[in-house]
Amino acid sequence: MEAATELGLDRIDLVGMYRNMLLSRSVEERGRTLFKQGKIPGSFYTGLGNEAAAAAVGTAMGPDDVGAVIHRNTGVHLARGTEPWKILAQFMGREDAPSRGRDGNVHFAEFDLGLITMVSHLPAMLPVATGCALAFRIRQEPRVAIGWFGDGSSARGDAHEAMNFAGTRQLPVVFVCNNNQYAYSTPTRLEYAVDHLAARALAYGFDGVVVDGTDLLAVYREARDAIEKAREGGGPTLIESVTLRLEGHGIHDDASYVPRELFEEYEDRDPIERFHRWLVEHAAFTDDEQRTIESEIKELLSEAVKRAEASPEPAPETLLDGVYAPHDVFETPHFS
Amino acid sequence: MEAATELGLDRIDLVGMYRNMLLSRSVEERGRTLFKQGKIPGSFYTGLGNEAAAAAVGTAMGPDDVGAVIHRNTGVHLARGTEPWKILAQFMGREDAPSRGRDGNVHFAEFDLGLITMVSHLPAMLPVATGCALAFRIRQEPRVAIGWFGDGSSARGDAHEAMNFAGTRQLPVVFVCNNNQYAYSTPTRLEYAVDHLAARALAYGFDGVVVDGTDLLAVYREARDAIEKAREGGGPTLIESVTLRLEGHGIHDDASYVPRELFEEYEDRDPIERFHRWLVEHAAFTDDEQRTIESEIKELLSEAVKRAEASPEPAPETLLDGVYAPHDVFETPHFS
Amino acid sequence: MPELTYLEAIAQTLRQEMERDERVFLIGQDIGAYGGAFKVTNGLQEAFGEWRVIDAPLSETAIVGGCTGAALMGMRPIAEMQFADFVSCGWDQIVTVAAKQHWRAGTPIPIVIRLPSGGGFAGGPFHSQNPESSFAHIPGLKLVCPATPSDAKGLLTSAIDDPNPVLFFEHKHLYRRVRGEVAESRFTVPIGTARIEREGNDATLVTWGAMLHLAVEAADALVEDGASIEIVDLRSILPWDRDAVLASVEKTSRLLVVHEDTRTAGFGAEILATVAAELFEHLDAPPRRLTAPDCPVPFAPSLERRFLPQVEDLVTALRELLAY
Amino acid sequence: MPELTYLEAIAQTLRQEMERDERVFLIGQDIGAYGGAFKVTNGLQEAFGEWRVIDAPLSETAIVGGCTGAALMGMRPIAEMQFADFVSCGWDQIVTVAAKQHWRAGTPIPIVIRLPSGGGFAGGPFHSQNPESSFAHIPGLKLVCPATPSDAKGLLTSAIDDPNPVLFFEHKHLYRRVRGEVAESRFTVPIGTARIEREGNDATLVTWGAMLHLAVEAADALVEDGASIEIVDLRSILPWDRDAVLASVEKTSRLLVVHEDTRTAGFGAEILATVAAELFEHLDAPPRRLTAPDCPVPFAPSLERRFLPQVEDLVTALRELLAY
Ligand SMILES: Cc1ncc(C[n+]2csc(CCOP(=O)(O)OP(=O)(O)O)c2C)c(N)n1
Ligand SMILES: Cc1ncc(C[n+]2csc(CCOP(=O)(O)OP(=O)(O)O)c2C)c(N)n1
Ligand SMILES: [Mg+2]
Ligand SMILES: [Mg+2]
Repeated sequence: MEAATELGLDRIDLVGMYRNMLLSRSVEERGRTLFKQGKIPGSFYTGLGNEAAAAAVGTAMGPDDVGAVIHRNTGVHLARGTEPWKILAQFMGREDAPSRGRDGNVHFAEFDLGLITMVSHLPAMLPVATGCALAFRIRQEPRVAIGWFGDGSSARGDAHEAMNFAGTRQLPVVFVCNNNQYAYSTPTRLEYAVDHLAARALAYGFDGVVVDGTDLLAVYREARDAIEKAREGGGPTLIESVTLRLEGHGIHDDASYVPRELFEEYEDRDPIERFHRWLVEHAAFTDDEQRTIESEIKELLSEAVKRAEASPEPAPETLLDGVYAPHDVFETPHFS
Repeated sequence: MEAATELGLDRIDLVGMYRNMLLSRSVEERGRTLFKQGKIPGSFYTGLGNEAAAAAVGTAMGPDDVGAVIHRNTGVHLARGTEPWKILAQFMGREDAPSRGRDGNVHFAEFDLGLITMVSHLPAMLPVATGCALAFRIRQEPRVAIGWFGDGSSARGDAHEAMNFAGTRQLPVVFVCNNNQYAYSTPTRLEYAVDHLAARALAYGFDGVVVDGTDLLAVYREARDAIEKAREGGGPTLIESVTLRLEGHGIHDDASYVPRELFEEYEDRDPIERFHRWLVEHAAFTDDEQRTIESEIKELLSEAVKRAEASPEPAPETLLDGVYAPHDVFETPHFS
Repeated sequence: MPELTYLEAIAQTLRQEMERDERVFLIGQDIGAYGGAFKVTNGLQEAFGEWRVIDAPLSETAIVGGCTGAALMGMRPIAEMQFADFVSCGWDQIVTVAAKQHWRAGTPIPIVIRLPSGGGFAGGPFHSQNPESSFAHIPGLKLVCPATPSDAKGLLTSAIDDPNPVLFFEHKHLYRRVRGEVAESRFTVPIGTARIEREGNDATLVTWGAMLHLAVEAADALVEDGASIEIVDLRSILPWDRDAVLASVEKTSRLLVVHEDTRTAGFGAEILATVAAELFEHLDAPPRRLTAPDCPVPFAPSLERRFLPQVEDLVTALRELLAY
Repeated sequence: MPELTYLEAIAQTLRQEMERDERVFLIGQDIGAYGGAFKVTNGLQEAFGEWRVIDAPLSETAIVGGCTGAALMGMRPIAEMQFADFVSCGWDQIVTVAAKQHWRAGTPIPIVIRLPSGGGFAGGPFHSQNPESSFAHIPGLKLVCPATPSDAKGLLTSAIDDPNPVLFFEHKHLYRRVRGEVAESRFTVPIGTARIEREGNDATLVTWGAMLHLAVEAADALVEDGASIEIVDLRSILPWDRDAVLASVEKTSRLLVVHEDTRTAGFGAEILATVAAELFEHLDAPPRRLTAPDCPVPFAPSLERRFLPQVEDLVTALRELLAY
């Protein structure tokens, strides 16, 4: 527990993050089932293997901080308070989903909870995250923006421009790389030619750190430090969180291009099991507690499925609503 | 002379590069006069202060190497064999100019001499240079591509994507940054947050070097080494050549935003004078030789002005020629 | 009312809006101490400090994306492209992120991108373009192209007020050449509303930006022929004022669209297509376009004269239209 | 002749051209061992090695710019965008460098960019777009949109032969749904030539890509009304076959353009504008467009059905056109 206490985390926090990871995986597993049942149109993606990193960074964020999420970040949504039924409704393209059926699968975020909806084009939201940080800096607010990206998307110009600009102005932004060793089928050696993407930070005038993304507390520590540093005017940090994508890119992909040994290497580094072991060892986490959480999640999810399925398909005549924001959009209490 | 001999340069080479610098400055000065006389439409840019870097890299290139030039690179054109009258005709927008009046000022290159015409959008030609190197690698040819860029344009995504891709495939390309400390009015501290852009190379998996761009032989050494390394399969290099832009961004700009002290600091680092001193000291360069070159250049330039002025303005009815390359374009002996 | 140049009208608006609304800030290359490539922002950094007039690196993507993020956080960013041409480097951020975000996620993106555009001074292929037509195909964007100092002020104010991404095409050739009365106090010109520059009965000429001034000259010339030309200054390209154009053509039965941008799939096509579909019964002559030809903007003056529509070309086109 | 799917026709062409011409190479994301997101390049890396089938980083700008450079050095590069939508990230390299380089500098840029495009499977706003209209405004580019396996082969062969940058829009929805006879040996279909899918006298329907198949269904339905519809499969958008369209409309006197891309400033506008200007005397009804509405492509099937033109919509539009 000491390591955790040092981080300002009490047992409730720890179990909360553990629950987040379990819930995250359960939501995604339920999504997979729904997809196979033909209830989710289009395609389907999960963050299998990224649960610790998502839960940790999502939890380390302050209440007024904002984040530009990407796919593989279900735990971030949960940490900020998105209800599971909304995520399932999103996958299913329903009217009450965050994107109201206009966009699908992982392309959503609840703005009221401080998250910003991603576009597919990776990593186009990094300049946007930098822009959020710019607003905080201009107004001298103690707020921080988080921008996520993947190992693959690090290759695009948007990553560079966002980081370079953030560096020149030492903006309060933390760049979090979910390095899961693959971009679709492409291994990192074809994406970049350095050992660690964290090295990029040095070229932009801020710090870069590499962290084992399967180790929840380690990620939490780095995220918290980076966020607090940014909040205090210390400028950006690039956190490279190394994991392995534990399945294919999407549900259609069997990941046969990933060497079996690599999967084996990560077998006992499943972030959830790993933190479960830690909790048992250091926080006397009991089987009873585990069962309680599991059954709670089970119930939550069957409720979620019901509620998501109860949400109607978007009405065709609403198609053109909101192509333009109306003039009084900022006067309405809730515009998301 | 020893330093030069070691580099494989004999006296003729050295005087040749010196002449290149003098000619480069003279062509640009003549351009300035023509501009003031109203004979050059649009705007006018020079490479004042960059003469050594341009001459050195242009000379270090092998005959089959190619380069994607930028503005400030008059000496590269001269080193590859572009005749001064063509440059003046280019400035004037005449029919016999490399761009035949379609494009202006520095937007030209003679493809037959191994150079590629820049676009304004900086540094959009870096991915193109990487692509040239890719062709060489695919065909296993011992050729090298050079891609130039400025300190300011290093901030754009194109620089990143070009270098990162070149790194992953260890392509035979040398990236040369003409770091003249300003991007238009913007000082480097607002362009990037590191001491040296050469540091970027480390983030891309190849070497970066910083060189004093006012020291002709130093630049030559780095360029030659990098080019030969690339030719032998050693991959890319980023050369950061540090100079000072000795006047405004263009002729309309008085550079009043550059601190006077900075100009003073560079006063005795004028690359041409500096190499003149070196030649006198180490190669017994005489006043006679100087006078000969000067009068030769003078004559060359008055011929050049005449020839450029004799070239007609492009005929309006040719406007649409070449929007599309004709099907047999590759069968014609010369397509540039 | 005081007379201002087109450029002064823009500069005055920026200053007024910054004074009025703390959320407004400017970002672009060399816009601070230097005052911008065209000096539109001259003096503003001195007045508002370097966190409200921000010198950006050479990074159009970071500039546009940065504006989007700042807007999401409640600011009202105004970006300057050094030349409109360079907006191609921010294309993805504009069309993929900013244009679609409200429809997809319900979050408005109130940003303004200022684009010094247009040719006429040997700027060549990359300092002379009018890229409005490419963006006109992107739902979610608003595009304005003021032709007069007063409209420049009124439309810029509206653009800043607007909760959507607005591309503000300011024609470089008008900066110092066009003067006009501009009310000192704040006012708006609604986006999406055309202006009847001059009433007429014999033909409708629809145009925007710098071409408006050629249209006036051409219409003057036609007066000698005894013809009266109605000139519709479209002002906004997205949304465009269909009603005003249709009403005018319904009256005159003849249409000529003039634009400085190139022809194929240029915005003139949309106007002709709409008029042909909607006013089939009312047309007395085929609707016509007069535009730049399909090639990059040339540098050499001899070529650029040929490229840009000239007053004589307008006069000829109008005469042909009337003679049909 | 063997029957192939649309996808097989493309795959076969890539293989044949690579066998025939050493200068041809492929570059894109996940196109190597994985065979591409749609498996179009399956097996090609095994056959030709990793320097002829190059897995690129997630870098559309490096891919397009890299192709331009390689083309300048004598190669014949073919880039794959993983989805057509992502071409927005290579926009500047295409419109600023590749499209203008021959006109500006005399150096041809023979590159092909393959763009899996189109909707119909809940791909949402970023995996369903038909971005051809934005590019149609850029002189120097060629754009092709094959609708059949045979045209896919013939046009891809022509694209590879062409000394200009060609954007090859391959419709994802056709990949495995459309089969047809395709000659085994190499052949070309000229870029810029439309194909009369079916002759008719009462109206002309111009379309391309996946919409062609809806057009056929709609025309079949109209047969019951006793109406004969001429279907022009445009195949190329830039250059487009004005003569074929004008000849057909001159015969039928009625025009409907159908496209999957959105309406405003979509390429349909160019066709209507041209027809209205050129065939004013020949039209018996206003020229019409049937297109997707002006919004992003929606994800939810209920919305996407509304967004995409449906056979019923075509039938209704044709009936209205004929009834005029
Ligand atoms: C600009 C762009 N090009 C291509 C794609 C298609 N694509 C979707 S995900 C993906 C791989 C992303 O890899 P990475 O950034 O490592 O994230 P991961 O999926 O591995 O978490 C690709 C190529 C895209 N989304 N955006
Ligand atoms: C994408 C893009 N944006 C803006 C410009 C306008 N511009 C022309 S030169 C210049 C400064 C370039 O600085 P640097 O790269 O350092 O080259 P230098 O002129 O100092 O040699 C700018 C901003 C441009 N050419 N390209
Ligand atoms: Mg990855
Ligand atoms: Mg510079």
